[in-house]
Amino acid sequence: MTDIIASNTELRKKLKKKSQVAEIWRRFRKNKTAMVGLFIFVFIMLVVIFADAIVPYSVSISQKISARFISPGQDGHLFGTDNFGRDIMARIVHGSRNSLLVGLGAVVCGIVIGGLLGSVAGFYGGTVDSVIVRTLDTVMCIPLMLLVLSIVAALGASLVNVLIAMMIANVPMYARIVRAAVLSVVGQDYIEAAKACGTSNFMIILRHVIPNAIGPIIVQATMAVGTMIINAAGISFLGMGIQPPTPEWGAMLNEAKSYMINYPYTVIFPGLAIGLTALSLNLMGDGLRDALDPKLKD
Amino acid sequence: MTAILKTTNLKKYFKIGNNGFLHAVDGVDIELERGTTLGVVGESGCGKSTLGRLVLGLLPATSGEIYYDGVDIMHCGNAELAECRRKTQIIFQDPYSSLNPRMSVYELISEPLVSNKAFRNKAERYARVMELMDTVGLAERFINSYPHEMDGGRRQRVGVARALALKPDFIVCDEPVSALDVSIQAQILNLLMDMQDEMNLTYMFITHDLSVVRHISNEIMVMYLGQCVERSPSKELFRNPAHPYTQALLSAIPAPVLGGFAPEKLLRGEISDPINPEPGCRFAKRCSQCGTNCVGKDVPLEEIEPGHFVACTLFTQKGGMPRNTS
Amino acid sequence: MSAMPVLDVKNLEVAYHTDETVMRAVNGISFSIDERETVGLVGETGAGKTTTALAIMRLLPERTGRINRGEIFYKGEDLSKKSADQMRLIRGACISMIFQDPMTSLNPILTVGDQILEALEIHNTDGKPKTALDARVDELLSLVGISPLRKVEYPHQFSGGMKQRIVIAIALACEPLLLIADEPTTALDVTIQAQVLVLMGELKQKLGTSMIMISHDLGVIAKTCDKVAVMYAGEIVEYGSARDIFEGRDHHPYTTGLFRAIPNLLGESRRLYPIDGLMPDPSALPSGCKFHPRCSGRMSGCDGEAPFLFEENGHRIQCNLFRKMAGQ
Amino acid sequence: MSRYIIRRVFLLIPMLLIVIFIVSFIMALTPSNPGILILGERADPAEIQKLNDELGYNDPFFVRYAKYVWNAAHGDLGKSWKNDNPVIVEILRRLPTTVTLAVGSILIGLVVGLPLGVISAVKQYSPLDIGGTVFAMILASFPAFWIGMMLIILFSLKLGLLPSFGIGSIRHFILPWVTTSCAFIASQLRMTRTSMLEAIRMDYIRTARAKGQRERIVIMRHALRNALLPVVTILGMDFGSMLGGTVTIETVFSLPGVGSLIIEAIRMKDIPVVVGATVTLATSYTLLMLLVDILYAFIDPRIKARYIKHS
Repeated sequence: MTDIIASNTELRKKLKKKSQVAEIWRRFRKNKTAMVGLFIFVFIMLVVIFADAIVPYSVSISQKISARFISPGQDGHLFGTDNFGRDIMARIVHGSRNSLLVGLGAVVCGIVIGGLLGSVAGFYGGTVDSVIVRTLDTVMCIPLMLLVLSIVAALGASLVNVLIAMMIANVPMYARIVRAAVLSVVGQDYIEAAKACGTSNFMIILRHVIPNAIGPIIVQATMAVGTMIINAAGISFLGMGIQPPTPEWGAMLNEAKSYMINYPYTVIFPGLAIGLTALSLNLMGDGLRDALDPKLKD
Repeated sequence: MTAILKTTNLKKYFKIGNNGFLHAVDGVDIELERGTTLGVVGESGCGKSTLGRLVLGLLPATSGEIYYDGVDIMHCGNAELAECRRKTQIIFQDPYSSLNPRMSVYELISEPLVSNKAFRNKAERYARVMELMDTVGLAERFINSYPHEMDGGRRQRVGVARALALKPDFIVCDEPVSALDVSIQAQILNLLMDMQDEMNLTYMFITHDLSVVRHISNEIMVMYLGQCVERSPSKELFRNPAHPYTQALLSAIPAPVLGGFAPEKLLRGEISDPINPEPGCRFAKRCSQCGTNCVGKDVPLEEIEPGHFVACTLFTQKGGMPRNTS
Repeated sequence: MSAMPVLDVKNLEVAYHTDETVMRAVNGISFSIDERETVGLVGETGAGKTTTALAIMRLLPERTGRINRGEIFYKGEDLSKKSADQMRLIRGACISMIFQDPMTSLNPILTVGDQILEALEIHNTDGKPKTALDARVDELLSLVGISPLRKVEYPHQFSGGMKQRIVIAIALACEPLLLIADEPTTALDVTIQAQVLVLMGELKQKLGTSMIMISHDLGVIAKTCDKVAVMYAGEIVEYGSARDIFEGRDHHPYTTGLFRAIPNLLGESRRLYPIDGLMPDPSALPSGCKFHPRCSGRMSGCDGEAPFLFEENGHRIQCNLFRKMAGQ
Repeated sequence: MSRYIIRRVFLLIPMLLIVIFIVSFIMALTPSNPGILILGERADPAEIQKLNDELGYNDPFFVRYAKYVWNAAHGDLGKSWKNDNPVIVEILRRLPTTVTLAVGSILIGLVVGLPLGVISAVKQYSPLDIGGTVFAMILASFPAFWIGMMLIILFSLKLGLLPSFGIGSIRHFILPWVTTSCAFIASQLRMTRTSMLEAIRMDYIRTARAKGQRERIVIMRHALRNALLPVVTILGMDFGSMLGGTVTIETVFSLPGVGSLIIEAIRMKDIPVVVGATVTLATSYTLLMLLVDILYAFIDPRIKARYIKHS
């Protein structure tokens, strides 16, 4: 048996293991609601990417008083026009970039910082853990929206500042998510087994903790993006987020709320855009959870 | 011949609540010669698994000494410690939870090799993994399987292969067959005995099942609430169990022959936690032969036959002969 | 007193149907239990022991488990034809069950007294007053060796062995005719196991209960059973009195293998004798005799038709090796 | 048990110090000038300077922090810079609206969400379950303030059934209640379903069935009571988020609650109100969580035993 000395390419062929990603995708694909979510999300992403090809940015901000409140479907305005005569569809298309940017950005940055804190706390335990957890718990006592709003007030209302505020305000939540995921892995026997065979802490984190903890984190993160988009819209809705005339879904609702009595469509479409985006992310997250954990299915 | 593993007065206390200490391992002496097997037997909560982790350095001891091959591993340099770590390995009870579900058999078996940088190139490492799989009786086709795709017996073979990967001298087997069916259990026990004969391995075999250790052990240590109550060569222990607890343990095993238990030999009560225990025999509360000497001060191990040690007041009076209980 | 058995299982077949596969867990088993008798079901993981018990109790997982064929007669009445509500009244009152893990089989948020009382209340058909039921709870607790004063305590305040005693008290609360014990001592330490087994034996004697004892441990079976069914891959490969199984001369090769594989306390040999190979996958069972791929006495034809059923004074062995013997 | 509670209440003190610190720190970064706020844009700069000195606004941050904590410890949360009212009065005036809104919508969430969650779990994978979870998902995906606007358009403007703003009567609260309860229905349903699914798989459920217990009682007495812990947690957290998180709803329905008090104060840079109100909310949130923990002990005797042991 010892004379098997193979070349590297040969080895690679022999050690071609079944991809677990493919297995997860196979299970995910069978979940109809999750696939609907994926479909909507891909559509939205296409809109984000090809926004300029669909309609030029200038259309979304050019004001034309003579074309105020054109009903949906008339004069080539699919979703109608708003109080400044701007095409609502163009504003939704270009607003998608800002909304998704804030949502994704807040979650990604939050996960990186919170993840670091949470994994350090979860992996090392002891005093480090209790100090971090106590502090984060305290921050979580402050209502989230108020924390975000006061940070935005301190920094000044702008897209970047809303992103920063949401990121900071959500760090405790992500830290908790990551800590819980790490803790559930660290208690496992295979971590002790890895320690016993001499694997370094770094390798244990890299090869054991992360691959096993990442699943639930991805699920939670997917769903958190939806929540962040809703929260960001709420801040803009209060007039403290992204400032006009920059198109953003929440800000559109804020501008339109005075006219909703006579022109309901001005609030319906931006709201639907927010809702569908969040819905697609939630459906995907739910499907991912099931696909990652087949144990729940029986 | 020097002992490969020697511990003196080894202790491990866990803090419970504000001022409680759980005496998980409380003053255990071990001397283990190369190529032999020490069976450590006891019920759940007797500290046997903690003992296994202490001698491997997976848990820091509260006090006492551990010498591995003459090296004091509680006070030696990192390099020596790393060398000891490489030569001492463990096989876990539950092969399902002790194998990372996201790693294939190849990755699992090669992990100790990678972690210890045992081979310079991949081809050599691959050859070693193949060799190990052959040794433990795993067919080549499982090389890319995941643990959940295999049955318990094969999973435990992966566990054995991992333990053997670095050519260790000493392996702690922590209930390696308790989670397996009888027919598979026999396969793994035979495998372990073959490995021992081939590689001159030393085992510390931890189990709750006396019948399992009988086959594999040269010497058996019976533990009760963190302490060793009896230590003896394997055959002698079964022929002449001295401590009342050992006797009770033996008579409680249901042998596959007809006929009921002897109720008079059954133990009363249940095991409790050794939190801040009082001095004295810890078995006294359940012992049918408990006398006034049994409480108040600790009972040391005494040699009643060559190599046969018992910690019981029944044997402390007259040089090894049981005291008349009436 | 009639000669009718308490329980008579005939040709029972149970399968679990999932989206992708059909797991054939029990494949045509027959056995019967007389009054005051204990029948042991012994076999390894996946032999179909627990499935058999759940099928008798009609507690198979609703979505997947299904009785495909066969009858289960309880005192002459076919349980598989009972309505869900009729069956509910039989469970607990006529047939009860003890599960493997005492740590999880008691509800953590109800006192143990309440959990025993619950069993009594459900089957309190003749409207006994509450005080009588309370007195019965005390009586049951003393019966299993627990002070009645402890009935107000919660399960987490008891040790494993104590919990299993409480589970036994619940199961025996209504003095059922049949008790199904599914690995009742597997989760317990060996000294506690002995205590619980002795207790169960005494209570059975006192109450005149019949019992099905499910275990993977031939030792436990030997200590408790009158009749034994050795199960393999959903079939009873050998069935007979305890004497037939433990002291008889003729055995199914699997039974022989099982006995040889047990580490024993007496023999001199160091090595053990495992059975080669593994339990077959219940979704892809081998044809013919289910044991033939692992059998050392395998002959041509073992993989074809169903194996020969040898029978002698109630000792049944399902194996082609005995075809010759029967011919003589 | 009571010792445990007392210990938990004492732990509030360091927590409040940190909360005050964080909020004061953020507000200190916010450009503001109380003198101008109080005296008006056209006041004498010297007067403004004098007033700022009196208010201690020109002191270093830590001095101001220490003073604030000292006063707060004596029950004085300061006065609003905008109208010179004590902050505590401002808060108490707004609190009833917020609490009414919170209690009502939480109750709707519980009454609708919990039974739906139980049914979903019991009939897992049935059309009812799939419908229920998708319904919950949709409710959770649309911003509450938008749902509120849609309800106003439908019930107030088109059908003219309900008032769309103000707090005159109970009818004024119907739309806000329904609006905010959407998210709670979703969270209660999902949490109940998840923890029920877990509870139903437990061995003691099988024991109860083996006793011959009715399926309905098995679910209600054995499964649901054990599944309640996470549900209670979510309930407490929902309630907590309601206290400060309904700013947008209060805006849509023009309700004078604590949320809108804070947002107005943030806009005006009325720092004493912002800090005072936030501290009040954080305290209520923590007390609420303590209440949840105490409730645990009544649901689960194991937790009660742990509390007693650690106190």
